[in-house]
Amino acid sequence: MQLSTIAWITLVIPLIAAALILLVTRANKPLAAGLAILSVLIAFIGSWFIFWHGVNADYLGFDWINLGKTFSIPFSLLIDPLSRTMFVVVTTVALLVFIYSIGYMRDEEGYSRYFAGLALFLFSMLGIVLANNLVMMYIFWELVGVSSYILIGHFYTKDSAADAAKQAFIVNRVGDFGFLLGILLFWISTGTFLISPLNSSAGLFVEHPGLLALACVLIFCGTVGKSSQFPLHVWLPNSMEGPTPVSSLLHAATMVAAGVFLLARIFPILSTSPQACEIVAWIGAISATGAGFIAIQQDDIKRILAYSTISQLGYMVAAAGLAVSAALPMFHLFTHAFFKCLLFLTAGSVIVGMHHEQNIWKMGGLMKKMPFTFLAYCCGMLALSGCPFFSGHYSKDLIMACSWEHHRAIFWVLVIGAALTPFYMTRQALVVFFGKPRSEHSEKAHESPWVMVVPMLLLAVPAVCAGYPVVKNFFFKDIGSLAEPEIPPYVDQVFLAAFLLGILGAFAIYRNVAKDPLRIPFFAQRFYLDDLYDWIVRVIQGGFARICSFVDRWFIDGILVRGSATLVWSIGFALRFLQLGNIQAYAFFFGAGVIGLIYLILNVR
Amino acid sequence: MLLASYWFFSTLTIAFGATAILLRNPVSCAMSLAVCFISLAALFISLDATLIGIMQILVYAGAVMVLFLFIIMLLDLRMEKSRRLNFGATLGGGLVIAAFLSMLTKVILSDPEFAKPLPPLAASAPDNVRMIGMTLFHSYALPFEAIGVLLLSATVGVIVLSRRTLR
Amino acid sequence: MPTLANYLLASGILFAIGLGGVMLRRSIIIIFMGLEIMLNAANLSLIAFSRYGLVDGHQIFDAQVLVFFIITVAAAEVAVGLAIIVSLYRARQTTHVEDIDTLKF
Amino acid sequence: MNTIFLEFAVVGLGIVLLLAEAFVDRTNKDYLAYLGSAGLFVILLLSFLPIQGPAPGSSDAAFITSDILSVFFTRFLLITTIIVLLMAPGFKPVLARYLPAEREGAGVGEFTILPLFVCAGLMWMVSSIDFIMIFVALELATITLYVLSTYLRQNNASLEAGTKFLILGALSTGFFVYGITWIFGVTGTTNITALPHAISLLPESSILPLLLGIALILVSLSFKIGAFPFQFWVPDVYQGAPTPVSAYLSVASKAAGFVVLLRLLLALETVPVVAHKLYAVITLLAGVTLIFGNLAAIPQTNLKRLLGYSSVAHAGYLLMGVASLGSLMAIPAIGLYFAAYLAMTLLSFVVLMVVAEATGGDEISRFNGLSQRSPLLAGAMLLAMASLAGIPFTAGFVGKFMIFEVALKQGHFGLVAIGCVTVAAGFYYYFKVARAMYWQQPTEETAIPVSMTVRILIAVLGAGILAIGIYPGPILAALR
Amino acid sequence: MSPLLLLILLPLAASLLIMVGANPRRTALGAALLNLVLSVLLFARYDLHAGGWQFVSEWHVLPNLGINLSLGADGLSLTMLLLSTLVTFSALWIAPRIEKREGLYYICLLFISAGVIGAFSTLDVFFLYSFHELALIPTFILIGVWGSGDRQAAAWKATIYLGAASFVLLVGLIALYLSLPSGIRTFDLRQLDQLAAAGTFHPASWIYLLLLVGFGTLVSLFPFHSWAPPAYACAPTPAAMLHSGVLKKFGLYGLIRICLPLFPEAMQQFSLLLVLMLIGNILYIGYVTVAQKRLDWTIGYSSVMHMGYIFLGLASLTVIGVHGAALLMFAHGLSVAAAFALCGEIRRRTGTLDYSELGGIGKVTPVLGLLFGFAAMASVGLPGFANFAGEILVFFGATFSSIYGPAMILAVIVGVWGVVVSAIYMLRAYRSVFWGPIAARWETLTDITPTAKWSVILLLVPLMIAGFYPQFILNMVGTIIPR
Repeated sequence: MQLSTIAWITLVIPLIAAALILLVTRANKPLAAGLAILSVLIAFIGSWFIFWHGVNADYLGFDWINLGKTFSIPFSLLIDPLSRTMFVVVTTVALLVFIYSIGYMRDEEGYSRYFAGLALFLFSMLGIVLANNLVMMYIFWELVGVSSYILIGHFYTKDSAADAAKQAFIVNRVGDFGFLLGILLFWISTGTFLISPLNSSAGLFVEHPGLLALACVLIFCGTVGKSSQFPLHVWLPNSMEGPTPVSSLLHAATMVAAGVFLLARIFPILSTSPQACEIVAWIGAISATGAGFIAIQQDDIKRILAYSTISQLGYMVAAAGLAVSAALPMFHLFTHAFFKCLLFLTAGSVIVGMHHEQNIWKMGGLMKKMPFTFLAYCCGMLALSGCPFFSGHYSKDLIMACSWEHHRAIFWVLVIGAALTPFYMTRQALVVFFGKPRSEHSEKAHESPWVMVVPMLLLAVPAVCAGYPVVKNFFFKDIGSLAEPEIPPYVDQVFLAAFLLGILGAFAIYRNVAKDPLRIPFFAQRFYLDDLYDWIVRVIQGGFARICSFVDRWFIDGILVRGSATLVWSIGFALRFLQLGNIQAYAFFFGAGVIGLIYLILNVR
Repeated sequence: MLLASYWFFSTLTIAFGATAILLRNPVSCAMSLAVCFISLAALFISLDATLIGIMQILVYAGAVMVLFLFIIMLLDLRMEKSRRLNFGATLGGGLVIAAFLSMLTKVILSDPEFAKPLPPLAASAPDNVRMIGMTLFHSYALPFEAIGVLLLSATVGVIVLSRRTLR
Repeated sequence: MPTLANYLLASGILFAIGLGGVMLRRSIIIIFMGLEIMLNAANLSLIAFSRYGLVDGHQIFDAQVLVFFIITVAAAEVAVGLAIIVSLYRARQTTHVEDIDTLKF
Repeated sequence: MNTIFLEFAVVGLGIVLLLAEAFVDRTNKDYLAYLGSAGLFVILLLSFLPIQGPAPGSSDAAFITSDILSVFFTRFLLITTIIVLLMAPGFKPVLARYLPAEREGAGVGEFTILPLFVCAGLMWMVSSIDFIMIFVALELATITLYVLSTYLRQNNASLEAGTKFLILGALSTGFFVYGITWIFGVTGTTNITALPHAISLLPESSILPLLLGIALILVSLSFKIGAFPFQFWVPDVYQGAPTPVSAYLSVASKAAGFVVLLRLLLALETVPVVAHKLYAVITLLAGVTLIFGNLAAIPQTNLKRLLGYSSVAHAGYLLMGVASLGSLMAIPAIGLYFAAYLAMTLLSFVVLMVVAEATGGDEISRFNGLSQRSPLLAGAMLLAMASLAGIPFTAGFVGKFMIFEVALKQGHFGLVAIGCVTVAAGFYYYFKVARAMYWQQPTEETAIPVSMTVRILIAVLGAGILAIGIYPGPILAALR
Repeated sequence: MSPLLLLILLPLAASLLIMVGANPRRTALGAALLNLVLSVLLFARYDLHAGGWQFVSEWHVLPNLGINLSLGADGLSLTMLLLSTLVTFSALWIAPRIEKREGLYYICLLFISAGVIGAFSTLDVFFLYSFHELALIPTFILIGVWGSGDRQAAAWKATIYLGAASFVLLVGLIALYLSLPSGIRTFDLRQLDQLAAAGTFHPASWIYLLLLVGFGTLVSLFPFHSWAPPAYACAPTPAAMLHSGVLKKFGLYGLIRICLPLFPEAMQQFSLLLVLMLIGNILYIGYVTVAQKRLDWTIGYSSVMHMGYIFLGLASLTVIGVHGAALLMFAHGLSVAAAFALCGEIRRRTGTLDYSELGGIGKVTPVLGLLFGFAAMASVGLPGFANFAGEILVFFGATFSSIYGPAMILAVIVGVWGVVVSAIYMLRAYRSVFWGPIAARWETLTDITPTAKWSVILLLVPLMIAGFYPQFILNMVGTIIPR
């Protein structure tokens, strides 16, 4: 079998699974799950196979749209080092999450729907990864959006879930607004939206650096939406309303990673525009730190992780903005995929153990009751915090080093973020797993079934060692340089100090407390951004809509349409009163008419 | 002579025409109308239209006016009830009449042809009755036949309309 | 010698009087008389035209024939008209225009 | 065959039927209607034989012509009369109610026969080229129509309608005669075809009196066709007169008026000084007539009266065509419009007559739920209304299409703009009838019986509407 | 017999049969099915390589006026015919049981269908216009008799508005006809195109404005749109489907057929005007839609809004944009018909479409919810549905022509933002109706019937096929471009 065939099969098989589940096996739960897992397994094998072969190719599929010479949108797969690496990451994480889901979703409603959604999600993500042009990417980008909509809204009878799904979709669309405009702008300026030619088209923009920056920033809008960067980050925490495996998939290898992947995809052209890079870097840095601050005051176990995701994505985006190498953000994405997935799976395990209690202040002392979960959690948490010898440390350290090298201000902002991460993760660990049980549920908590535990433990391995140089070289050697820049030694020490400061600070504050000693409403209320957006949507947009509606109803329909109809009607109503019914009146009108007619005929022109 | 008769009869015609529509008693109106028509006939005759003048007296002053009077009597129409004068209508009607007359005058005075004196008739002026008869039955045979149909149709109509009960 | 204009003016005034009768009187009979006056005014004009517009010194008899037709038609019209008025009177006991304005607007 | 034969055949038919009515002792007078229409049908067939005008030089040749206009409208009038005669049997119950009859069927015979004389008069009118002949023919038709309008002499509405028609009609006759007088006085002729030559000989100063004459003629023709501001009799008379008479008035007598107008204009076309004034005035008349007819129809609640206003409105569209006479297609367009108008107006009057008899009134509300009581009647009425409003595939649409075409061709943009507004108004008031028939619930559920004659009438007229609407070619060809 | 004539006559014959007493539903469905099969066959039999007008036949009506009943189809007409027969069949199939005057109901629907089929298969502008008007009275009756809500007002408004607009259109068409030199005046599209292609025919640009207003009103171009939402909201389901899905496309079809080839200069000259109007459609109507509080009104307004995209494709005057517009016509026809079909199903079950009263019914009507989700996502422009392919082409086309002026750039930006707006109202609609906690009184609702389910699927399947592989439509549409 040819590689191209394998690649196509790998891409399409989840879609087929999704369709089959939807059409055929709605009633049969095991079959639905089996189909989904089978498809992801095939995809997993296929992706590794392709990765192993290490080919670089552009597999021409077919012209999705072909208008002759003038215009065509091809559907082709671009296999290059970047997509190969991303390919395996996605399928691997997905495989584990799919398996884990069997256990997690066992007693939930909409079992088949859930697996169909997952398969569709996987299909969409693979499409983004393999797309050879931006339009195709946009197509799958949208599909990712809708799959996330389906999955976040899985418990649609809950108002909060329904709202969160809607919000996620719409906020993503706002980002896509920019993305699509960016594609169009690139197309009109360079005549192409194929990734490879586009990346080498920098020469066309020599005269118009502003145009290039604008196009890049517009594309970046897509990332802001999908990767949940400031100011479009609000949907991600709310998306925790979905089932936890979904969150895990969303936050690790799919959806949010897509944004960063997009940046890596257009990195060659992006990096030629300093202005665009500056904006990208700052958005990333602001998100990294801002989300960290918010995370330290959250009480929901999954929301804390969600904000940490935003924060980590901020690192990746900032890394892309440093314009060093496409590998830099990808490396952090790679390590983050494993440990964040792991963290969500453990959180899911905790939630199942806690009978769907998610408030960390109702937990406590779970270490003994859920030992495996705790073990896996520790791996993830330390990796996320940037603890040396854990994967997160390597990737984050590299980003810090590069930012020191290329952009000192960004570095200092990221350092603050680096201190916040261990702080809130330690807080979470202390509150959830240590101390005494603080509720009935936490007293009765139990370890999860094996089908959930095994994926966690399997994931713990890459979470620990994904950052090691061997792994790094294996996966990233072709993508771009990941060499440590020449930096003074104290930079590393600052980074390490931030880590320690975070951990120790958390220990100092959160050891053996029953409720949160810190009260910072500004952080707890997420900088009031959600309220601000709520206000904008409700008052500004709603007001505008109401004004439009009012104008439509009373001016256009009322005055212009019904008004003119009424006018005609009234004229008719008035005219008919000429018809007095009295012969003399008629004779008079007749006479007057005669006078008028004679006058006209005698005098006209 | 002709001028005098013109002034006399035309004044008479107009005066009685006016009284015919101004008087309140229908019978007086009808009588004025009869006088009006007779003086009109005189005008006709003074214009050498003898036959028409005679017909005018026979048909109009005779038959038609009798019919009018007959109906007025039959319906026992008395003085028109002195209803409130509709000032607006009167004013409007007056204005229309005034405008009509002014335009008519303007038209009549505009054409010098109308100011020419009475041309003399040819010496061998043919017999009026004979000529009308010739014209009517020779040139105007078709309209004449049509008028016959008209009279037939009108007769049927009048019968249908005025019989007390239809058979 | 009276000119053609004299006759035309007289006829015009007569016509206007007839029109005035139609427009101003309320009794249908009188209105009808006004209509007859109008027709007669036209006749006067016709006769005048016939007398003044000589062809080879002969009157134009076409005009007189037309007058003949007009008189005949007028007679028929009066007959039918009066029959209608009689019917109206029988049904409504009125010949006043103001009483017959139920069909309107 | 000589064209005069046709008119005399109609008159003869009328006389024969009068005699039959007098001497045949039958209470059911329906046979008169059938005989009359059969006779007219034969005459209609005869009209398709080769027809010549009167021999040149004969005395009739001065009065009568047999050009395509006259032939077309002669047939038009014959068809109209046939249909109106066939309506008469359906109208019997109303006659019986409002006539002081000694025995059953009294007065029905004359009601059936008089239209024949009207028909003859109108036929003479459409083929005459002399004002005197026109006058006589017009009076023959009009005076008989006075009688027919007043026919229900125990019905106040009919009497009122007749009286109004009489007074205003006579008034218009007065103006007509006065107009002929002036034209004759100035030009020395009453012959329309001789007019252009006579005018060309006139001195400049005589134009004013001539124009006065033409204006007066125009007044009375406007009255005949129901153009604003001489339309006042139309709604009242249509509403009050017996339904077949209203139908006849609205189709036949209007058509005859238009033919005379057309003849006058066609003759004067070669006289620019008069023609352009006439066109300007007719354009204006068309505009105000369109506005009045359509807009004043909007608030109407009585269908018969509404049809009166609609007749004024259609006079407006026709005047649009007349104002565009400069275009070669104008006369075919007007003819087509009339053919359409015949079918749709007569169809609506036929249905109206049946429904009014069954429900006891001719308000639009009487049509409520008609589609449930008689789908046939409702469908026919819907078709008629659609055609009147100008929906494609009906005759009314091609009529309007052609009229708008010639009007645009002649650059009457103002008229066309008014036309668009008034068409919209037309949609409203015609669809009011459709609404009553289809949306509303009937007050009673019983089916309305429809006689075979009426069924045939509906079928023929409906087929006519559709046929003209889909394939108007022959009619256009007949007038080119 | 010409297959196209058969296509037109079948519904008319069926309605005749119903008039004389055949079983209304079965007869109508039979005719519609035959039509569907026939149009699919025609679609498949069309010779793409030859292109141009095929299946041509002609009957003389007024030859010396240049009016002939000539039938023929190219790729675009066949696409629209396919759309028409699909929606007709689906609409007839999904029609609920009618207690009284069932015959009239189906006759009206069949007339609308015959009208649109005729309009899309004629080569003569006169008949193009005429066939379209065939729907006016049936719509009037359908809305007035079987509608819901304030149906009478809606029916009045739509009828008068469309009637008036179509006369404006007629005047424009006549003016176009008259602007041909006399002697070669014709209504034949083929000859008009030839004349335009030869460059000898330059009609005045005010005629274009008349046509734009006329066609535009039929398509509910802002600000001539206010008839559409109430009419759709109040119409009975099949009528709303046919009207919004198919009939409305007539105006666009006319613009593509007549204005694009004959008025290139005028379209250029008034492009700013058109762009402003379509921005009104997208942005302004988009936000009006956001403010709606009922499902039927939301869909009604959304259908008005989406017309803006099609106009954008036309206004771009590029090959890409016109392809996009044509594809979008097809796609929108199917998706909005499906949306109205499901909307009707919901109304039939709940008796209300008010967001404040509904909620959570997806729990008891999962299939209905799923199908509506598909329809909603199609309307939102999700990839996988033809709507997306159309929109993206429109955007590319508009972007291409944006080099000519800032107005087009604005139009592109607004257009892309409109995608966000449509997501806002459509997801809100979906969330308000199907998601959230379910009220007790809806617990007993039954799910969609198999009939309704399959008739909606019949619409959604071609929509998705065209979404996955739009080329099969685009190839057909491409046959109008060779000029």
